[in-house]
Amino acid sequence: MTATAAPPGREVGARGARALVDLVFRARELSLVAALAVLVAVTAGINGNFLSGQGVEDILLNTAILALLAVGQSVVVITRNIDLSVGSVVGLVAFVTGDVLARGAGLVPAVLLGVAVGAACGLVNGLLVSFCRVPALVVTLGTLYVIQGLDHYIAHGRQINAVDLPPALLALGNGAVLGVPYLPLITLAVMLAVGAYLRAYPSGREFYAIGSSPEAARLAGVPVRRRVLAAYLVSGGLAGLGGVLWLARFGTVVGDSANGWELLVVSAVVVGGVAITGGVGSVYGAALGALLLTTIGSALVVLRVNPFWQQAITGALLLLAISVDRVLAVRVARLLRKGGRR
Amino acid sequence: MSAHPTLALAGVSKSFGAVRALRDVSIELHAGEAHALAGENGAGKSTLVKTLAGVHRPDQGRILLDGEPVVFTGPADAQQAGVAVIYQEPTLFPDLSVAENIVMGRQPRRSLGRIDRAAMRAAARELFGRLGVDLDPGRPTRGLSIADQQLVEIAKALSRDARVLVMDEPTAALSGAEAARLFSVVEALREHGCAVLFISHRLDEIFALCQRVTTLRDGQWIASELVAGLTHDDLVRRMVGRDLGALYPKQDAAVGDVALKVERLTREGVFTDVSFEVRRGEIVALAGLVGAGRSEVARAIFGIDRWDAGTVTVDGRELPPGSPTAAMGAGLALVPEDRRQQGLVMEMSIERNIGLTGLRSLRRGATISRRAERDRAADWAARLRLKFARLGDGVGVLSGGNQQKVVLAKWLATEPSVLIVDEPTRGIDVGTKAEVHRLLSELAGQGIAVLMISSDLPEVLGMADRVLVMREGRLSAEIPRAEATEESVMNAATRRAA
Amino acid sequence: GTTKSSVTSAPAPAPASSSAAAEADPNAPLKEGLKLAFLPKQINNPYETIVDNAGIEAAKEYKGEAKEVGPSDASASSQISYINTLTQQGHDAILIAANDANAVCGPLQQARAKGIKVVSYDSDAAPECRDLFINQASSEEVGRSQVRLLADLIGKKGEIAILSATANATNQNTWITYMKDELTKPDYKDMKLVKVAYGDDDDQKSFTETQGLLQAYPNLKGIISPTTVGVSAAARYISGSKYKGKVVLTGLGTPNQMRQFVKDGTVEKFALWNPKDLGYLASYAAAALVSGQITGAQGETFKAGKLGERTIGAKGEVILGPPFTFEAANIDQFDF
Amino acid sequence: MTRVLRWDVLVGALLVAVFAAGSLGVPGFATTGNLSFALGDLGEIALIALAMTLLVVAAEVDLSVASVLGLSSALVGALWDGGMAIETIIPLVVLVGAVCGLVNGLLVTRLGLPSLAVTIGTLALYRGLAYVVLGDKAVAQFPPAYTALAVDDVPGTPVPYPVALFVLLAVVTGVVLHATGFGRALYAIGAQEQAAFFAGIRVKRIKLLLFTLSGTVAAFAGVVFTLRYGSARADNGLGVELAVIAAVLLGGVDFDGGKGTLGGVIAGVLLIGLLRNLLMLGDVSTEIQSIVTGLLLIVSVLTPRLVSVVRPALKGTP
Ligand SMILES: Nc1ncnc2c1ncn2[C@@H]1O[C@H](COP(=O)(O)OP(=O)(O)OP(=O)(O)O)[C@@H](O)[C@H]1O
Ligand SMILES: Nc1ncnc2c1ncn2[C@@H]1O[C@H](COP(=O)(O)OP(=O)(O)OP(=O)(O)O)[C@@H](O)[C@H]1O
Ligand SMILES: [Mg+2]
Ligand SMILES: [Mg+2]
Repeated sequence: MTATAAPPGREVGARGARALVDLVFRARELSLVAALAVLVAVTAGINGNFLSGQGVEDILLNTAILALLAVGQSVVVITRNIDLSVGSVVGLVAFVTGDVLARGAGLVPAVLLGVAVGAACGLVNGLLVSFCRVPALVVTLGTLYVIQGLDHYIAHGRQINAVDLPPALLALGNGAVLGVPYLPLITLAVMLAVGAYLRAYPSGREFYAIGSSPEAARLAGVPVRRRVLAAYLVSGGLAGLGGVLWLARFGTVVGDSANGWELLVVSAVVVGGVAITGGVGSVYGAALGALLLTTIGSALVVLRVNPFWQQAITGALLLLAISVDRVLAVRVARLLRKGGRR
Repeated sequence: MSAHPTLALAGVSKSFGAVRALRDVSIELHAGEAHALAGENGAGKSTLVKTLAGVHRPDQGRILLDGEPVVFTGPADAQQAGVAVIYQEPTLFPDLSVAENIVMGRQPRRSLGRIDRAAMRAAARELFGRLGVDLDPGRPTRGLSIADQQLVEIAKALSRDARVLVMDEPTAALSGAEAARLFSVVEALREHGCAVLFISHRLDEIFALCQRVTTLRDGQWIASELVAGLTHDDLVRRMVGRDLGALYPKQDAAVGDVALKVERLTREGVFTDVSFEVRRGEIVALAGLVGAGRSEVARAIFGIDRWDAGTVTVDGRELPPGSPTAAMGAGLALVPEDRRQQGLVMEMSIERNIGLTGLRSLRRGATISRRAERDRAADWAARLRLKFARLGDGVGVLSGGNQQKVVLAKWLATEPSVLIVDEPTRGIDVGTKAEVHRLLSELAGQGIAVLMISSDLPEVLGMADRVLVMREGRLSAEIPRAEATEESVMNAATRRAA
Repeated sequence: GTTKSSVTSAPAPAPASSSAAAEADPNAPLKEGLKLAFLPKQINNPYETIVDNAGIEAAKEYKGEAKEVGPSDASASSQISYINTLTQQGHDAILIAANDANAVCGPLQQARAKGIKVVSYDSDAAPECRDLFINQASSEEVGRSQVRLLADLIGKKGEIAILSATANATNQNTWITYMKDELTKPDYKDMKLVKVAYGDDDDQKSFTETQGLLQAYPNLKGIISPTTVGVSAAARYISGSKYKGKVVLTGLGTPNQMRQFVKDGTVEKFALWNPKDLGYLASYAAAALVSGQITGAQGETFKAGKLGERTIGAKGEVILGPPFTFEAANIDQFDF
Repeated sequence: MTRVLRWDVLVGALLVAVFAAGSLGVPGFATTGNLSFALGDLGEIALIALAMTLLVVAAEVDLSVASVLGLSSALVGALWDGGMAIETIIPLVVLVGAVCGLVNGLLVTRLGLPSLAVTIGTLALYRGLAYVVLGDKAVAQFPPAYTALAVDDVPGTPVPYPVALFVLLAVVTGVVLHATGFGRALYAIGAQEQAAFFAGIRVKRIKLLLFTLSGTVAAFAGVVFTLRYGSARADNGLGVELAVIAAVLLGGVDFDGGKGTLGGVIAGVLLIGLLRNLLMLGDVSTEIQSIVTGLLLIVSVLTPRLVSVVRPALKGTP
C-alpha cells in the first residue's frame, strides 16, 4: 500500500480555496468599511454638512471612547469570555479622577490613578474568572452592579464641573494636532498596538487558541489563566483610560457616566465580526464596529430622522449588518464546498 | 540504549472518585524503542497517557525522567521535558489554521519576535509531506473530518522533535494507507533515538510496530514483555484474562427485501451520483480512503446534511431531505463517527444519553417515566457489557470504548430497520469488538439492514456481504463477499481516474 | 368591550383627599419630630440633591427629621418600590418628584389611606393622588418666558430647536406645550421651531444630540434647553465648536454649571429658580399639612419659614415664584 | 456528594436565611401588606424569567425581553387611546409579542446568528418601535376592573393575581422542563446541540418555539406591567433584561446551556426581590443595594466553586 501523492492541480484548487477563505476573513472588515462608505456617502449626499470639518471631527471624537472600550472588550471576547463591567468602570474612573483633580491633584498622577483603578477592576474580574473559574457573564454582571454602586456611593449626587479641572486635561479631550483631535489618535495607537500584538506574537495567538478551545489550550501547555487574566487587565485598563478620556472630553461628570454602555460596547464588538463564542475576529473589526454604530447614530440625526425612529432604525441596521455578514460567510462556505473536493 | 529509561512511571496509582483507573502501575520507555500499551476499554491506558503528559497528577508513585524523579504540574512541564502526546480525542483549535494548530507555542519567529507565517506554513507542508497527506495548512481546522483532525494531531506531535512520543490510538480513525505512512515516520523517529509509547486496539499494528508491550487490565499492571516472543492469542489472553472466539462471526442470514435504496444521490462538491441498495439481513460495507466521502453519504441519508439531487427510500417510503426526525421515523438509525460531538451529550448521564433517542417511547402520559428510562439503559448496558459505576454518572467519565458502546446502545434501543454505523468499532477493544461484530451479525440475522462504514479493512472483509468502495466522492466499485480481498478493495479505493 | 370612552364617561372616582373632611386650623403649631421622606426622580442628579438637601435642612428648623431615598434610574417603576417601603415604615409625609404622574398614583393613594401626607414637587403626580404640588414656577410662565428670552436674543427671527430631557418627562412636556403655544403668537411669526431633541438628562447623550441638531439644521439660530443637564452639555459643545457666537443657547441651568459659559460668551442669559428654596418650601408645606395648618384646599395659607407666607392656588398648587434670569452681571452672586 | 451543595440549593437556603433575618430584624417586612407588594413587584420579572430559563437551558438568550415589554406597553397605550376595547387589545398585543419573539427565533435559527448578538439588535429595535408607537406620551386611565386585576390579591389570600398566575405557570414550566421529553431535549440541545440534532431532536423548531414563547411572555408581562402601574409608556421596563438575567444566573442556570433547575431560578428571583425590599426597609441606600446585589451574584457562583476546591483538600489530610 502506498500513499497517494497529491495529483497536480489539487494544490492549485486548495490555493484558490484558501485565497477565498482569506478574503472572507478580511471581508469581515472590508464589508464594514463598505457599509460605512455607503452610509457616509448617502448622508453626505443629502446633507453636505455631514462631511464638514466639524462633522467629521465630531464623529471621530464620539467614536474614540467607544472604540477604545471595544478594543479592550474584543480581547476578552476572543478568549471566550465577556466583560459587562466596562460601562461601570468608565463611570467610576471618570468620577474618581475628576474628584482627585478637583481637589488639586497633578494631571499625570491623576491619569495614572484612573488607569490603575480601571486595571484594578479588571484584575478583580480576571482573578475571579481565571483562578476561581466562575462564569464570566455572572462575575462581570456582578461587578457591574458593585462598581456602579461604588461610583454612586462616591459621587452621591455631586458633580464635577469643567471649571474644576485643569485646562491641560480639557485640552487633551478637545484639542487637536494638525486638525486631528487627540482622542481618536490615542484610540488608533492603542488599537494598532493591541492588534499587532494579537496577530503577530505567539502569546497573542494564545488568546485566540484559548477562545477557540479552552481544553485544547490547556493540553497544549498554554498558560490559560494568565492569558485570561491579562485579557481582563487590558479590558479594565482601557476602560480606565476610557474613563479619563471621558472626563477630558465632557468635562462635566456625575455618578453615572457611560451607564448602560456595556451593551453598546458588546454591540460594537459583535458588529465588528468578533465571534461572541471566542476565537475569531480582530480589534480592528471591533473598532470599525464602534465607528459604524456611532456614524449611524450621527447620520440619523443629520438626516433629521424623527428622534422616535432613531433607535428603531439603529437596531434594524445593526441586525442588517450582522445578517449580511453571516449570509456572505455562508455563501462563501458553500462556494468553497461546491468549488470541489480537496 | 542508555541505562536509564528516558521516561518511566514507578508504582503509579490514580483514582477518580470511586473509580481506580490505575493501581500501582509501572512502565519504562526506552530511547529507540517502541513500546505498546494494550488493554481493554477502560483498562486505564488513556489515564496513563495523561499522567505522562502532566494532565493528571498521580495519587501515588513517581514519574522518572532519565532516572530522576520529576513532578509535572501541568502539560507545559511535560512538553518542556520533551514529551509529545497525541491524545485519544483530537484537541484542536477549530478557528485557527491547520498550520497554526501545529506550531502553537513554538511558532517560528522573524524580526521583533513576530511570527513568521510563511515559515509556519512551510513547516506544516513539510510535515504533511512526510506523512503523505494532502491538507491545506492555511484552512481552519473547523470542518475537518475526524481522520484529518487526527492527522493534524500527528503532525503536531511530530513537529515537536520530542524525546518521547506518546500516541493514544492515533490510527483509530485512519485507513490503512495513512496508518502505514505514520508507521514509517515513527520508525524513523525511533531509529533516531526517540522513545515511543503506542496504543491501539488493532493488535496487528502492535506486532508490526513495537518491540515491547505492557498490558493493563482493570487499572492493574499485568505484564511487560518483548513482542517478539508473543502470539496474537497470548496478548489477547493478557488483556482479557480468557480466550476469545472468532473475531468476525458474520453468519449468513436470509436476505430479504430492499430496505434502504439510494438513487443518484448528489451533494455538490462532496459526493456525486451515489446509488446502491441494502437488503434486510445484509451487512453492506462502505469502504474507501479517508476523505472519500463515506461519512458524508451516511449523514445525508440520515438527513443531517441536505442533498442536492437524488432520492433515498426506506422500506419503499421516500425520505424528505434534511430531516433526521423523518429518517428515524422511517426506521433509520445512524451511529455517527464523532461520538463526542455527534454521538453523545457529554454532560448528561449514561441513562439519559441512551434515552435521548426514545423520548417519545419513554413517555407515560405527558411526562417521561424515569423507571422506563433506567430499565432501557440497564438492559442495553448489560447487553453490550458496558463498564460503568452508576447509570446516573456522566458519560464523560467513561473510557473511549465504553462511550462508543453507549452510542451503540442509544441507537440499537430505537429498534431500527436500517442501521448505519460509521466506524462502529473505532477505539473499541478486541473483546468488545467481537461483541459488536456478533451484535451486528445478530441484528442482520433478525432482518435488519446494516450499512457499515469502516476504515478497518479486516473488519470490512470479515463482516460484509458486499463491499461498496468510494473514491473521491463517487462509488467506484461494488465487490461481492466472495471477491473481496485487501487488494481488490484497495485497488478500487485508490485507482486513479484514467 | 371596555374602551377608553366607556371608562372616562363613567362617573369619576371620588375626588381628592380622603381626609377632606378635616378642617384646616391655620393657627395650629408645627408639630415637632415629624418624619419626612424626599423621593426624588433619581438620586445622583445634582439638581435634585440640592433641592432635597435644602428640604432636609429646613426640617431641622422645625425639629423634624427628613431623609432622601430614591432609585438610581429615573423610572416610575423603581420609584414605586420606594413609595411602598416608605408607607411600610410609617412616615408622616412623602415628598415626591414624580417620574410618571399616573404610575405613582396607586401606591400614593395607599400611602394616603394610611394617613400619610403626600406632597409633590418639581414634577407633579396626578392631582387626585397628592395633597399639594410645590411648583418651582408656574409651568405656563416657565414655558412662555423661555421663548421670550430666546426671542430677545435672536431678534425674533430664525429657526430654533428645543433640547429636552427624556421624552416622557412630565414637567418638560408641559413646558414645551406652552412654548409651542407662545410661538403661535404673531409676534414670533418669523421664528420657527424645527425640532425637539431628547438628551435623556444624560450628559453625554445631550452633548451628542446638540452636535446632531447643529449639523442637521445649519440655519439654526437658537436652542432652548429647559433642563440643567441639557443646557450645560449643549453649552459645553457649542463653546468648543465653530458654532460658538453663531448659535444662541438658553434654558434652565444652575449658575455653578453655567458660570464658565456665561463668562466665555457662549451663553448670554439663562433662567432658573432657586432650587434650595424649592426644597425648603416643599419641606415646610409638608410640615404644615401634617400639623393640620392646611388641608390642600385652594386659598389656604401657611408660613414657610424664611420664605414667608404662601397661599395654595388652584388644583392644590403652591408656586415658588417667577424664574430668575442669570447673566454675566449677576451670576457671581450665586453659588448652587 | 455534591448533591447537598448544589448551587440552586444554596440559593434556596440563602433565601430562607434572608427571610428569617428580615422577619426577626426588620419591622414592617413580614407584614402581609409588604410581602404582597414585594411579590407583586416581582411579577413581571418572574414571568419573564420562566421563559428565559428555558432559553438559557437550551444555550440561547433573549436580551430583547424588556424592549418587548416596553413595546407591548406602548401598544396597549396607543390602542387604548385610540378607543379600542381592552379585551381586544390584550390578545392583540400578546400576539405582537409572539411575532417579536418569532423574529428573534428566525434570525437565530435560519441565519445561524448568535442569539446574544441578535437580541442586542432587537433590544434596540423593539424599544425604538415602542417610541415610534407612543412617542413621548404617557397613557393612563385604564379600566379600574383591569388595573385592579393586576394589583389586587386573590380573595382570601395575600397573593396578588399576577403572582397566582405565576405560580401556576411555574408549575407547568417546571414539569415541562424537568419531567417531559421536551425538557430533556432542551438540556441536550444546550449541552451538545449537534448530538441532539443527530438524535433526531428538532433543534431549530424547538428554538424557534422558545423564542416565540419568550416574546409572548414578555408581551404579556408588558400588559400586566401597564395595568399594574396604570400607565403606558414607551420606556416601561427599561433595563429589566439585566434583572431577569441576574435572577436566572443567580438561580444556577449556566449560560453555556444544559444545566440548571427551575426551582433555582425561582429562588433566585425571590432572593433578589426580597433582599432588595429588606434593604430598602432597612434604609440602606440605593448604592449599597446595588453593591449587595452584585456581591450576591459573585458569591453565589464562587461558593460552590470554593467548596469543591476546599473539600478534597480537607479530605486529603488524614
Ligand atoms: N476524568 C475522569 N473522571 C472519572 N473517571 C475517569 C476519568 N477519566 C477516566 N476515568 C475512568 O478511568 C477508567 C480508565 O479510563 P481510560 O480512559 O484510561 O481507559 P482506556 O484504557 O483508555 O480505555 P479505551 O481503550 O476505551 O480508551 C475508566 O473506568 C474511566 O471511566
Ligand atoms: N482539507 C480539507 N479541505 C476541504 N475540505 C475538507 C478537507 N478535509 C475534509 N474536508 C471535507 O470532508 C469531506 C471528507 O469527509 P470524511 O473524511 O469524513 O470522508 P469519509 O470517507 O467518511 O472519511 P472517514 O474515513 O474519515 O470517515 C470532504 O469531502 C470535504 O468536504
Ligand atoms: Mg483511551
Ligand atoms: Mg468518516
